[in-house]
Amino acid sequence: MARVLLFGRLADAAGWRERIIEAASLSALRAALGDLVEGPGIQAAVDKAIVRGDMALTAASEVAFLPPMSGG
Amino acid sequence: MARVLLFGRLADAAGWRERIIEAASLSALRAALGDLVEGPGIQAAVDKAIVRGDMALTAASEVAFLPPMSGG
Amino acid sequence: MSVFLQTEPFDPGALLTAFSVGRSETGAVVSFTGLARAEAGATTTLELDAYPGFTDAEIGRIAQAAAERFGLDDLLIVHRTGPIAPGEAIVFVATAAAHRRAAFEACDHLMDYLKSRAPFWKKERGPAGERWIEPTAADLADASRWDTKETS
Amino acid sequence: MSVFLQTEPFDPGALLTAFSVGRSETGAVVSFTGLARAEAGATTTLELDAYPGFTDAEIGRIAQAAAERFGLDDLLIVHRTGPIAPGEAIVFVATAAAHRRAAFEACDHLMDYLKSRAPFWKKERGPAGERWIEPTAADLADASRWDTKETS
Repeated sequence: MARVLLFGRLADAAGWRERIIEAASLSALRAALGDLVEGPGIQAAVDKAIVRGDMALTAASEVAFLPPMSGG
Repeated sequence: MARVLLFGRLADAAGWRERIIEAASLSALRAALGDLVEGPGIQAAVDKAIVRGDMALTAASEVAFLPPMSGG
Repeated sequence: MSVFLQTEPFDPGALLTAFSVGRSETGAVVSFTGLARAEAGATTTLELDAYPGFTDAEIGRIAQAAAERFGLDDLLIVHRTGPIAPGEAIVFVATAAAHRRAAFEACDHLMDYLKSRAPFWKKERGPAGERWIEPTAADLADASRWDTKETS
Repeated sequence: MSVFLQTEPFDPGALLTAFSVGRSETGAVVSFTGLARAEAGATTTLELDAYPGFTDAEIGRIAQAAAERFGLDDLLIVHRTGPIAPGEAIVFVATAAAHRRAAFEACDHLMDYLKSRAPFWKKERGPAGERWIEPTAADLADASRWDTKETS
């Protein structure tokens, strides 16, 4: 289980910005979210650190999906 | 004859900034001023335009001797 | 060294004045101000999304690295989030160094980073609807200029 | 496009505010502020000599060429002459362009020009006496970076 945050166009595509989702790992969470969080340049951050592989999640985990960034 | 202006270290070296000097040409004026206006990077401007060769001067001419420039 | 994210508009000149005063050994202050463009009426609002606690930490990390790499006396980054009207400032970066080359390069580098790699998401709203802006090929190429130098 | 020579001190931030307001198509404003350094007490005053009517015309000519070369929306150059105390601004250059690369390059280029080729003569006064400053080898090399590009 994890608190899931979406940013930028991902939040628009999903229709939500924040939601609690049941998932024991980052890969399970990705599978649950499907196409929404797939695509070039989309990164995941767990507890505010970018994670490239898989990782176990707890109820306290905060998972953010970040589309390609564009500041300034 | 010309109105002669000195800038930067040239004015300090001469002890004056502006003087009327009798000279029919830029080369004659250079000869009259001697070492003061010789040296690497010293340029002459006649009527506010840089002159590299020789040039006739009139009573209305303004001749400036410019040591190497250093703005900003 | 300071990094601020804020939703309120700011005056770049007031920031530059505060940043420049009382420096007796800084020879060079470079500032960059990014303004929202109207795009001849095509854009009526820009909206910047950020991830609080992540975005500011990432920018702080890059700012610290830039301060060391370029030997800066000081730097300031102020970045708007939320809705921004055309003509308003989006980002302000100021760098202070003994000499101008370091101040210019650090400011240029920080802007390249902020434009393409900082955790912001930018949406343009206009009469034709809204669209998310992603870094251009030029932005990515600009940012990558600094990568090869990082090991030298 | 404006070029000012003045003996009075100025506030770089006030200049930046005035330069930045009311721009709806300018995406990028870069400013450079050159401050007089105290050099740990070695310098108490800087004195800048200029040739009125020549110095301003030369700077104006270079500014016009830079505006065209870099496709600027606008630029401003303010340069002090006469005595300048440590911590005071000597020169302020601001450039405005649609995109940041042009604004950065134009500002950098103008400063390289002003540091090594503009008709100013600079004297440092301190406890050890006074000396005229001439461009360093680094200043001359910086300025020459732009020469080869001028024909491209």
